Amino acid sequence: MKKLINDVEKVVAESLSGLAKAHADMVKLHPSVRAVLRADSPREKVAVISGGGSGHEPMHGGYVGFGMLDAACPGEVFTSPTPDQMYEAAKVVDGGKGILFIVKNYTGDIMNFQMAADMLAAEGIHVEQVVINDDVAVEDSLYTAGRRGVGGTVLAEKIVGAKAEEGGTLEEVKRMCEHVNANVRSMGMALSPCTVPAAGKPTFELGPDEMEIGIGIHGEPGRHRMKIKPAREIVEMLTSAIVEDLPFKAGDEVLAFVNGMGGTPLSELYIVYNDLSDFLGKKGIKIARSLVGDYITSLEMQGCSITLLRLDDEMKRLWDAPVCTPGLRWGM
Amino acid sequence: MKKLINDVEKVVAESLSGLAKAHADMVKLHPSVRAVLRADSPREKVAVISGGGSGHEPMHGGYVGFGMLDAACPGEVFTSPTPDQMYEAAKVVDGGKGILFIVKNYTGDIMNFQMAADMLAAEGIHVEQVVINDDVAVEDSLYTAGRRGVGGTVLAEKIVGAKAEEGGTLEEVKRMCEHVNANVRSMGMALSPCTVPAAGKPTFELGPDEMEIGIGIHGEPGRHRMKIKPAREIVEMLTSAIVEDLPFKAGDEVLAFVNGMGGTPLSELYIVYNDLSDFLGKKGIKIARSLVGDYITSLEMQGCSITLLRLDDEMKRLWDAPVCTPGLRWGM
Amino acid sequence: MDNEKLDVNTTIAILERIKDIIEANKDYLTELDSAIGDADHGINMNRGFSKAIEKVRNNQYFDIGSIFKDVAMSLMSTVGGAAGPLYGTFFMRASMKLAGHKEADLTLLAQAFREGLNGVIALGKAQPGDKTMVDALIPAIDALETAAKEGSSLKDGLAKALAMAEKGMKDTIPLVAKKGRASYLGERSAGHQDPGATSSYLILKAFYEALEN
Amino acid sequence: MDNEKLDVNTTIAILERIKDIIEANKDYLTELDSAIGDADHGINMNRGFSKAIEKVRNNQYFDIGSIFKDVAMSLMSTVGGAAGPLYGTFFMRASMKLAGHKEADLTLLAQAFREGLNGVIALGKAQPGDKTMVDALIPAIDALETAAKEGSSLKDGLAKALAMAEKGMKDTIPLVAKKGRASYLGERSAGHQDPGATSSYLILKAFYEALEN
Ligand SMILES: Nc1ncnc2c1ncn2[C@@H]1O[C@H](COP(=O)(O)OP(=O)(O)O)[C@@H](O)[C@H]1O
Ligand SMILES: Nc1ncnc2c1ncn2[C@@H]1O[C@H](COP(=O)(O)OP(=O)(O)O)[C@@H](O)[C@H]1O
Ligand SMILES: [Mg+2]
Ligand SMILES: [Mg+2]
Ligand SMILES: [Mg+2]
Ligand SMILES: [Mg+2]
Repeated sequence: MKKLINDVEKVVAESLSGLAKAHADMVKLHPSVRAVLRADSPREKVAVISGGGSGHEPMHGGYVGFGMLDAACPGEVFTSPTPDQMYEAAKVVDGGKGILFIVKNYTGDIMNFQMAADMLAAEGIHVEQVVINDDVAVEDSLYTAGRRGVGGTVLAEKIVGAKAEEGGTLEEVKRMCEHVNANVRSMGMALSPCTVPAAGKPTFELGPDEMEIGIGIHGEPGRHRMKIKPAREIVEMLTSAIVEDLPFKAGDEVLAFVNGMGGTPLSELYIVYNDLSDFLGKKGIKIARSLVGDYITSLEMQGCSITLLRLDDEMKRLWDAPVCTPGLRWGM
Repeated sequence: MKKLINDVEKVVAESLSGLAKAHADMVKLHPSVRAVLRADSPREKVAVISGGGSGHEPMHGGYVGFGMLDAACPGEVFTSPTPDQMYEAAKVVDGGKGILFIVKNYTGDIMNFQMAADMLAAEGIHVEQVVINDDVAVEDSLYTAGRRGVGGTVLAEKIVGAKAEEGGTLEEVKRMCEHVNANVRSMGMALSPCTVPAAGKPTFELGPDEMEIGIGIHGEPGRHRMKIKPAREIVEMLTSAIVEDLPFKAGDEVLAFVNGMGGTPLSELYIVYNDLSDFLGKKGIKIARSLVGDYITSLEMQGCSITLLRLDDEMKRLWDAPVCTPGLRWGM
Repeated sequence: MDNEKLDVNTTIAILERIKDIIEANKDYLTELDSAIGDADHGINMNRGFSKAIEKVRNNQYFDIGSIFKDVAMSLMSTVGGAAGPLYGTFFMRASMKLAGHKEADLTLLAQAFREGLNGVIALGKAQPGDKTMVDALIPAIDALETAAKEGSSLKDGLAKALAMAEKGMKDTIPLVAKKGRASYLGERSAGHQDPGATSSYLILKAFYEALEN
Repeated sequence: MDNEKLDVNTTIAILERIKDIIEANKDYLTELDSAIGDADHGINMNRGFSKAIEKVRNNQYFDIGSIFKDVAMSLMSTVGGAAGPLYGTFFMRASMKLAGHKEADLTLLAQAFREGLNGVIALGKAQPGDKTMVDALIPAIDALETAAKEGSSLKDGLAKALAMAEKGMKDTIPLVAKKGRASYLGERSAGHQDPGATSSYLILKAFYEALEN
């Protein structure tokens, strides 16, 4: 295992410390629990809190700041955070207007956030939760854990953060988050696995000419393994599944998001975006906004995911609204 | 070789096409030669042009836009661009106030930019050139190719671009570029090599417990190979060489730039930044500005580089000035 | 230390044993989780029980319920993932049954474990056969109750529970996961033993082995 | 086609041969460059000569200077890197000497190559022994001039030049690079043959072999 780290036990702590030092104008760390807080919180607005396992940087800590999250609670690498983190973070950033938890759909995340919500409710703090589950690679069913929350989470955090920033009520902010979730679909693939520092070896093996389709963001294996293909065909596979699922239709305006898994050069993500643009063009789906880069990663995994969000005017306005976080910034 | 590409011959073209489509508000492609141009050029200001081999994305194409470059000329992967690219790009972005070429110190880059400058001079267009050579890993001497241009190039392009944007004359813009170059030092390392798509295999081999110190950005091997060490010791090695070279002194204010080589997770770069902050703190060197992320890469190479720029008030002001490019954005 | 009753000292000895067994099986559990999950189960469990034993070592106890409660709180705030709240709930619900008791016989222990299991099922909503820890816990706790009714000794009761947990654990191998991360794999989850069922078995093993000495 | 003089047809045949040899040695040159450079020399040279031959095939020529000039322009605008301007300059400067000539004998060819070499040295400022293409070109062109003075045939002259180029190329192996990317390696550049010296040798080889047929 080759990593730029000092101690497998300290990767999360030292990385957060670096984040806070590099962006002291935007974020600070909670004094006792593991949480990234806005440097200027609390303010009189709905507080938006997210969190989840570490290893997906810049998500979530890098999305704390003006116009996005008020707090992020990172767990150990690929491990859900614990309820005390969300509980303590919420107590700091609560501005009296209520709190929205944006939770990715994983058993551990759901349970830990739920426990924190219960603890806060017991103290009279109003918490609402929205669970993001945009991964079309996973079969959805009442009797399984359901779809994972992946790339759509980044878009939800941006748009919902803007809604809270402009003064939306908890009810409105929650509804916007559900609205984004209802209109967003994603699917990912990997050329190589990743290595959890504490585990010391790759989470799965891939042959030199193999790729894994339908990968999640936790180094968990995907649904199909196949011979590696040209980018164009990979884009077609991922995007067909996404488009058919919602379904996206000719005339729809979308935000097209090509995400890198951490170890993929940006130049390759632009090749993928180029193919995605061609593919959607042929279907008559119009790209109105775009995002290309490493925004929700799996450590050093090579691969990408594609996310499409069907846009309406309000989502466009909220997407364009100023945001100032370590990981996403424009308009200020 | 595992890459998200369609055709090794088309990686640069398709990647540029994706870049231009994803950021049509900021950049466009030259109709005939391979060059990325500002969407809104030409304007009445000094035009700043850079370029070099591809494979370092977001550099340089991602730095075209308000407050930074007017044009970027990408060569094939790790191969200098050809004179016709700079010549044609300059003819489009020339606003009558002269042109500055920012050139990284590589034999090929120097010669190709020089040829373009000669061609433009022959047509009465005033071109000045500054060669960036900030890599302390390379022994400098009159009788060798001298030091390479690496991470300092990104900082130079931002600061010099701001100087041009605010109306500096060609002479002033050039002087600022030389000033940045005189005050910036860098050094890099790699945990793994990278693979030029057209070559199909890694540029060098590293054992499972080895790292390479003093690496460049072209997959060329570095100066020392050694057993892999904790991040803290790597930071100490790189930063000691940097600090002693200028030298940086207690009381100096610096911009601290931790750069990822393309395949390194952001979380690890923050660990490196954390160690760098500790190291500089002990030396009494004050970090006044920071930059952490993948800004000048070597395809999918794992590793990092550290760059320190000694700041004065004008450089700080120019660094903080608004910039709006695909790869670097704030203030607008 | 009494081998027929679970008193404070025995309970602490059991926790030491759990910690040792989990530590010894950290890589094994993580490997199981890397096949069908995200390669952290052993790491998470080891972190949790290391913290739990630290807390327990640094406290004075007058009832075993308080020990279980401290373990629950430690697991809840250090394990994370799915296993953290589930095992946290298991020990928390069990601790409520054990609260105020200086010692527990097989009957009380079986009741406490049943409470714990009910908590796990209420929280995680796993059905038997979903390929989770529940598949080891249900047969084990059923056996514990039966043994208690039959008047078995504490040690014999745990021996029977352990045997059933082992069987339940092994029976997860052919199952297709319906809950937790492994469920994302669909059919590909079959052929692998569930990490959580394995850690449940190991915890019961620690109970049994600590009593054996 | 005349084997004692370089006429238009012979020159085009030589270029076809250069293209073939460079293509056949593309991986070899790239491998040499990956040891001490950035693994692109074969790729760059192959791209350049493919484009050059395309251009030459699509044109009508009445003097050999124009062929050399088109090759120079193609290399300059397609090779990039260090080799692009250097070989571009070599062919450009040689083309100036050959301009207007329907054919060249050994003496004229030696003069043209000398001009080309001078251009390479003026641009790249490499000294002999710096481990560059110059280390193959200097002895080769020295030999070409000597042969011309001695009244050798074109073919014999090129044979001698080729032998010297080969020696110069091999002699780069122990050298420590002082110019180009390989110089960043310092002492570690020793023990590897210079890619540019190798491509220079291959180009001369193509001249010789095309005349042999
Ligand atoms: N809904 C559930 N109910 C019961 N047990 C579950 C449930 N979901 C997951 N588990 C158990 O948790 C184990 C995984 O734990 P762990 O790896 O620590 O958490 P995570 O999956 O969050 O990484 C699984 O092997 C399974 O036994
Ligand atoms: N200053 C120079 N003068 C002469 N030849 C040089 C010089 N610098 C480099 N070369 C030659 O160029 C070759 C490398 O060419 P190439 O790999 O195409 O360019 P780059 O180094 O830009 O990738 C070297 O092997 C060397 O022979
Ligand atoms: Mg986990
Ligand atoms: Mg090159
Ligand atoms: Mg797990
Ligand atoms: Mg080269």
